[in-house]
Amino acid sequence: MTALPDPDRGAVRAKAAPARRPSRLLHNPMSKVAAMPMIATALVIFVGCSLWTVVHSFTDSKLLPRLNFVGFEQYERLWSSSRWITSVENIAIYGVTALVLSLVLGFLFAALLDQRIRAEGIFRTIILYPYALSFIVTGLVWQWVLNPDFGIQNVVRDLGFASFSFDPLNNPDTVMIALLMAGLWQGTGLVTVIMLAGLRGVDEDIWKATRVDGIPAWKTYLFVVVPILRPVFVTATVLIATGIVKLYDLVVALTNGGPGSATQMPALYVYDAMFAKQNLAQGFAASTIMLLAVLVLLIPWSIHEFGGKKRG
Amino acid sequence: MLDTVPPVSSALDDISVSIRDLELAFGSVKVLKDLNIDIHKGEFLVLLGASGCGKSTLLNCIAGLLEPTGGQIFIEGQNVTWAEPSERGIGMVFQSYALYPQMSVKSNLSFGLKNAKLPKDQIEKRVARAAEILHLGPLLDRKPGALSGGQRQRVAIGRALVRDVDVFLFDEPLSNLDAKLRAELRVELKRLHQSLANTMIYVTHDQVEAMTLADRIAIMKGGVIQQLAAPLEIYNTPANLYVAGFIGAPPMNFIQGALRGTDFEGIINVPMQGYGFSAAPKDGAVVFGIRPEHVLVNDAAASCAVQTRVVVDVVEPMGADTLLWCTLGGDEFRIRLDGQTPIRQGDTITVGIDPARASLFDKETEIRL
Amino acid sequence: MTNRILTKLLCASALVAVPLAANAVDLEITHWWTSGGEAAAVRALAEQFEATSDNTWVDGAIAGSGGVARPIIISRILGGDPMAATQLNHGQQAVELIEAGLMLDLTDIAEAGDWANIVNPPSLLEACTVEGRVYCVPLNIHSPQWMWTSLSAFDAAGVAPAQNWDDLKAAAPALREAGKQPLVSGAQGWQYANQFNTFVSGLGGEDLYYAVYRDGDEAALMGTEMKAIWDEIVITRDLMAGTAIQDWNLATAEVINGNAAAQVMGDWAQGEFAVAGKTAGSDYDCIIGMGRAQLIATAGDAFYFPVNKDEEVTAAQKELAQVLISPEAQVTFNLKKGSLPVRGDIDMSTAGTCMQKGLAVLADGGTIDSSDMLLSPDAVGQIQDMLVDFYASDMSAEDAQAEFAKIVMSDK
Amino acid sequence: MADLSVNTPATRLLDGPSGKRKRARFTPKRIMIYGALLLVSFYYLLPLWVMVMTSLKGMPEVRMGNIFAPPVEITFEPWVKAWAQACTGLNCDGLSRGFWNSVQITVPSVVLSIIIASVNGYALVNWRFKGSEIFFTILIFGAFIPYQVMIYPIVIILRELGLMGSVWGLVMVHTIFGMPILTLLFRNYFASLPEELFKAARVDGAGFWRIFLKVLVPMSLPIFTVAVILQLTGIWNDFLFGVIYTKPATYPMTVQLNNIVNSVQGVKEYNVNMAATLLTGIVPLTVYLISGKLFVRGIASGAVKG
Repeated sequence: MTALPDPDRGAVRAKAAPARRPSRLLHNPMSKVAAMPMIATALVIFVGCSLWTVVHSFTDSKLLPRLNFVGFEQYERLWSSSRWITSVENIAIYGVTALVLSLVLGFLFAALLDQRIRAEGIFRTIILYPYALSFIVTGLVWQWVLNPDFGIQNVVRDLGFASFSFDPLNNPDTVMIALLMAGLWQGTGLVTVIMLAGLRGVDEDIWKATRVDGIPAWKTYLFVVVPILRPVFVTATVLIATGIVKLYDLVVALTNGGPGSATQMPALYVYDAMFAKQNLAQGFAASTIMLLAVLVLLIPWSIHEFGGKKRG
Repeated sequence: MLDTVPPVSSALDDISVSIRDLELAFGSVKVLKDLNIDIHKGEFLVLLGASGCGKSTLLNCIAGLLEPTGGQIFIEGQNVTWAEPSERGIGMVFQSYALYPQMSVKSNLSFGLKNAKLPKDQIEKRVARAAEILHLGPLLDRKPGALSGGQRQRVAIGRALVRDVDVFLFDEPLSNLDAKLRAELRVELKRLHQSLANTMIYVTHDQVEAMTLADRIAIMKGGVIQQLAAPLEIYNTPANLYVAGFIGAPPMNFIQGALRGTDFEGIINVPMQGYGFSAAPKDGAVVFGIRPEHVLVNDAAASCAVQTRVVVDVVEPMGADTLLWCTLGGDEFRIRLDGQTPIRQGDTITVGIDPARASLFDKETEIRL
Repeated sequence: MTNRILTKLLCASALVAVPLAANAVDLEITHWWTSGGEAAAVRALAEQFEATSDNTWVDGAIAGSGGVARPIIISRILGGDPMAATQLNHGQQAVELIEAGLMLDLTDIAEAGDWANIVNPPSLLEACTVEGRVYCVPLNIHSPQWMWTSLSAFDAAGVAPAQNWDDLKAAAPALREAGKQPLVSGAQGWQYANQFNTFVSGLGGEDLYYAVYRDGDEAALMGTEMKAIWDEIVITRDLMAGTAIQDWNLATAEVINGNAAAQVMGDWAQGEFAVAGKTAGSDYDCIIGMGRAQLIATAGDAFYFPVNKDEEVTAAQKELAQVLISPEAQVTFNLKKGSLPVRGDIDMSTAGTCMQKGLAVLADGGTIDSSDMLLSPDAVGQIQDMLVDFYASDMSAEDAQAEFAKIVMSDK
Repeated sequence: MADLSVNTPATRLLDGPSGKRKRARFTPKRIMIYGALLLVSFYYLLPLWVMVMTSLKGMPEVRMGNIFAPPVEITFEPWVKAWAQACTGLNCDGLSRGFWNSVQITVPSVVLSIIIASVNGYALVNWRFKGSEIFFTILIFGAFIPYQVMIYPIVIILRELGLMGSVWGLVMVHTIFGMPILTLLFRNYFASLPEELFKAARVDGAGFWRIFLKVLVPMSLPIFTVAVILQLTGIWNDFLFGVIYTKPATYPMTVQLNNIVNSVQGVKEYNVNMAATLLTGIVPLTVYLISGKLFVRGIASGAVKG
C-alpha cells in the first residue's frame, strides 16, 4: 500500500524551485530601483556632462555652446597661454603642499588631542569651527588679518619690531603662504577629526605592547599607528584632494588670482575663459585637462578601494 | 637583561616577583585589596577568577601599565614600583596579541631591539634563536594578517623572548582560539616553560588552562586572593566555598546542614570521623560538599558508610565519562561516572559518599573546617 | 543650424506666469551696480520707470561686475526663463545672443524715438545694431581715457601739477624724493588694459587707434609708432613700481589722500573723489588722453531685453527701453552715476567740471569706439592676461609688442 | 603547607618607592602638549576674534584703530544695518531678504540629498549588484569635477525637466553635487556595521525598505549628523548655484552677502561686512556646535571603510 503523500503536510516548505534561475537583472529589483537616482546621477550628470564638455572642447563655442568642430585648436591655445601654465604650476605647488600639510597637521593635532587632556572637546571645537564657514568669509577675514596696514604686520610693528614685514598678499613669492594659511585654517579641522576618530580605533593593547617594548610615544605614532591608519589617510586624501582640485572660491575671495598671476588656479582659468572671455570651448578644454589629471589620480584610489581585497 | 644588582634584602633571594601589600583603587572603588604574593624563579603562576575579579588589573600592575595606589612590586630583587614597563625586564602577551599589523614577523620581533639600539648582529642572533624555539622560521617575512591565530600567538611570545626578559606575562592569550587549537597551544606553552625555565604569570578565567599549566594557582575574587596553592591541593582541599564551587566542572555538590559533634546532619547524615579537620570541630550550621566524580553509585556504593537513593533526571553521555543530573532534597545533585555506564534517565539509583573525599565549610565564614 | 533649433526650443518651452492685472507687469532687471553711488543712480531709473507705467521694477542686482553676472544671464536665457532686462557693456558681448534670436528687436521704438539722431556718438547705436535691427538701449558712456592727478602731491614735490604725460615723467624723480608715488594702479588686468588703451589713443591718435584695435593691421601693430608707445608703457612700469594695491578704488584713494600723484582710470573714479568731498580744480585735476589727443572712448553700459513670449512683458520691456533713453532718465542717472549721457540734446549744466570737459569733447565729436566694441571678449581677456604678465615681470617692449600684435591679429 | 596569604601578619613593605608615584602636575610633556594646543587655538581663533571685534566697532574706530584691539565703545549698529538696512543693489533690507530663502533652499536640499545618499550607501554595501561599484567610482570621480563646467549642461537638463528657476531645481542640483561625498560616508558607515545584523533581518523575511528603516537607520544617528553638517554647511554657504538656478525672489542669503561685501565702489563699511559674514555663518556654526560629539563619532565610522 503506497502511502499517498499528504498534500497539505508539505505546504509549509518553499514552493518548488522555478525551472530556471531568474536573470541577474531581476535579482532583488527593489535595490536597483532605490539606486536609480545614483545611477542616473552617475551616468547622466557626471558621465554625460563630462562627455558633453569634452566634445565641446573640440568646437569653437564662444558665448553659447555650438558644435562646429575645430580639432585641437583650443588645446594648442591652452598650452600656449602663460596664464594656464602658471595656474598648473600653482595648483601643483599648492596642491601637494596643502595635501601634505593637511595630513601632517591633521595627524599632529589629532595626536595632541588623543593625549587624554581635559579640555579635548573645547580644543576640537576650536579647530573644527572654521569648516562651518564659507570660503567668502574665510577669504575676507584672512585678507584683513594678512593686510600690511592694519593686520599682523601693523600689530607686530606697534609692539616695537619696526622692521618686521609680513605682507604675503601683495608679494608674488610669498602669496602662496597666505593661501595655505587660509586654506589650512579652513580644512584641517575635518582632517583632524577624521584622524582622531582613526586613533581612537587603534587597539588599546598595541599601545600597551609598545610601552612594554620600551618604544617612545612619537615612534609608536610614526611607525606603528600611521601604518594602521592607512585607510583613514586614503579617505582623508580623497576629501582633501576634491577640495584642492576645485579650488576656486577661496582664491577668488582672498587674492582673486593676484598679485599678478601668482595665485592663478585652473578652476579660475576655466571660469574666466567661460564667462569673462566668453570662450566656452577654451574653458571646456581646460576642464578636460583637469578631468584627465583627476582620472590619473583616481585610478590608484579605486584599485585600492575595490581591487585586491574583496569585501570580507 | 637587567644588570643584576644585588637584591635589596636577603628575603628576596630566590623570589622572581614579589608583590607586597599591593592596593589599587579607581577613585573610591578598591579593585585590588592588600595583595601579597611571592613568585619563585622559574615558577608558572596562574591568576584564575571570574571576569572582574581584578586578575588582569593585577597583571597590568606587575607590567607597570597601571600604577598601584599602595604597596610595592619587586622583580628579580629590584623595586620596580615606579619603573616604566620597559625597565622591568618583563614581556607581555595580550589577548589580542597586539602585533604591529603593518610590520612583518621579523620586524615585529626586532622593533623593540632596534629601538634599544642593540648592535645589528645581536639582533639577528636573538631573532634567529626565538624563531628557532617557536618554529617561526618560515613565517619571518609574512604580515600578521596572513598568520593563523596560533602563529600570531607564537610571534607575540617571540617578541618577549628576543628581549631575554626575566618574567613572561600572559593576559588570557588563548581565549580567542577555537577549542582544538587551544589544547595544542596549551601543551606548547607548557613545553616552552619547561625549556626556558623563565618565571611566567598567566591570567585566565578557564580553569582547565589553570589546572594543566600552573605550578601554583591564585584564585581571585573581588580583588582578594581566595587561595594560592598547587592545582591538586586546591582541587582536593578548597580553602572556602567559593573556591570549591569555582574549581571542577560540573561544580561540587553542596548540601546545607549542621555539625553535631563529628556527624553532619542534613538531607543525609554523614559520620565525619575520617575527615581531617584543620581545627577542633564545633557544632553549628555547615555546608557539606562532595565532588560529582567522588560519588559512588549502585554496587560501588555498597561499601560506603552513607547511602541514599535518588532519581536520575538527565543523562549526559560525553564518551570519556557520563554525567547524571539528579535531585536530592530539592537541590540538584550531580554525579560523574565512567562513559560506558548503563544507567538511563528515570532510573532510581543508590548513591554512596566517602567522607574522606568530602569537604566541610562553615556556613557563615564559608571557610573550610 | 543649432541657433535656429535653440530659438524654437526656447519659444516652445518658455513658461511665463500670466500677470493677473491687465498691464501691471513685474520686470526683473539684472545689473551689477551695487555700491553706494551706483545704487542711487539705479534707484532714480526705477522710480522713473514705475512712475511712468504701473509696472514694477524687480531688482536683480549681482555685485562683481560682468564676470559674475554673465553666467547668470546666459543660464537664465538658455534655461528658457530669462530676466526681463539685463545690463551688458557696449560691444560684442551680446552679438551671439542676438544672432541666436534670443534678444528682443527694438527697431520699431528706435525709429519711433528717432534714436539714430539723438544718440551721440552714433557709433553707440551701431554697436546695438545687427543686420540693421536695433537690439539694445545705450544708457551711458564711461571712458577710460582719464588721468586723475593729486595737486597736493605735486606741491609736496615742489613741482607744477602735470598737465600731460611728459610733465608727469619729468616730475617723477622729484615726486619720488618727496615720497610720493608718481603713478598708481591696481594690479588687475582690466586696469592695465584701460591704461594701455588711453596711451594708444592719447599718444597715438585716432588713426593709429583704429588701425590697431579695429583693423588689426600688422604694419601698424608692429610699426615704430606702436614701438614708441610700448617704450612709454615700460616707463609706466617703473613709475608704478612700489605699490601693492589690488582694487582700483584703493588706488584712487591713494591719489585722493595725496600719497600718489596720478592714476589713469575711467571717469567712474570721479564718484570716489565726490564721496571724499574733493573738488576738481582745487584738490585734484582730470586730464583727457594723457593731455595729448582729446579722444574719449565710448565704453559704458547698455540694456538688452531677452525675448519673451508674453506680449504684456514685451510691451513693458519696450516701455522700460523708452524710459532709459528719455532725457529725464539720462540726466538724473548720469549725474548720479558720474557717466556721460548718450543723448546730445540734454542740459547737463549741473555736472561737475570734469564731466563738463567730457561733455565738451563729446560735443565736438572727439569720441572713438571702445576696445570692447572693436575686439571680442576673448581678445580683450587675453590682452589683460598679457599685460598682467608684463607688469609682473621685466618683459621687454619688443616682446610685449609682438605678443599684443599676435593676440589682436588672431581676433580679426 | 597551604600558604594562606589571606591573613598574613602586618605590612611586608621594604624600603624604597611604594604606592602611587607623586607625579609633578606640570611635567615638561604636559606643558608641551597644552602649549602646542593653546598656540594652535590662538591661530584658529584669531580670525573669529577679528570678525567679532570689528563688527562691534563704529567705522571711525575701525579706520584708525588696530583690528585686534577690542572696541572702545561697543555698538551693535553694524549688526542691525547688516541684517535689515544694508543696500544690496536697489533693495535696502540687508540680509533678512535672503534668510528665509536660504532656509527654504537648505532644508529640502539637506533632507533629499541625505535620503538619497543614505539609500545609495545602503544599496552599495548590502545589495551589491553587478556594476554597483562602477557607478560608485563614477560618483567619486564626479566629486572632482570643477562644478563651473557643469553649469550649462545642467541648465539644459533642468530646462527639459521644467525645473529651471524654481527652488526644486536648485534642490536637485545640491542633491547631485552633495551625493558623491555623502554616499562615500554612508557606504563606509554601513560597511562598518556587523553584517550578521543585515543577514538576520533578511532571514526574518524583511524586505529592502524594512531592513533599511527598521534596522539600519535607527542605529545610524552619528553618520546622519555628519551628513547634515557637511550638506548644510555646503548648501547654506553656496553662492553660484543659488544665483544661477533661481530668481531674485528666491536668492539665498549669500547673494546679499556677496552684494554687500563685494561692492567695490564708495567707502567700504568693513564693520557691516564683518557683521554680515558673521550673520551668514551663524546657522552652520550653531548646528555644528550643537552636534559636536555626534559629529566626531559619526566621522569615526564614516571615514574608514568597514
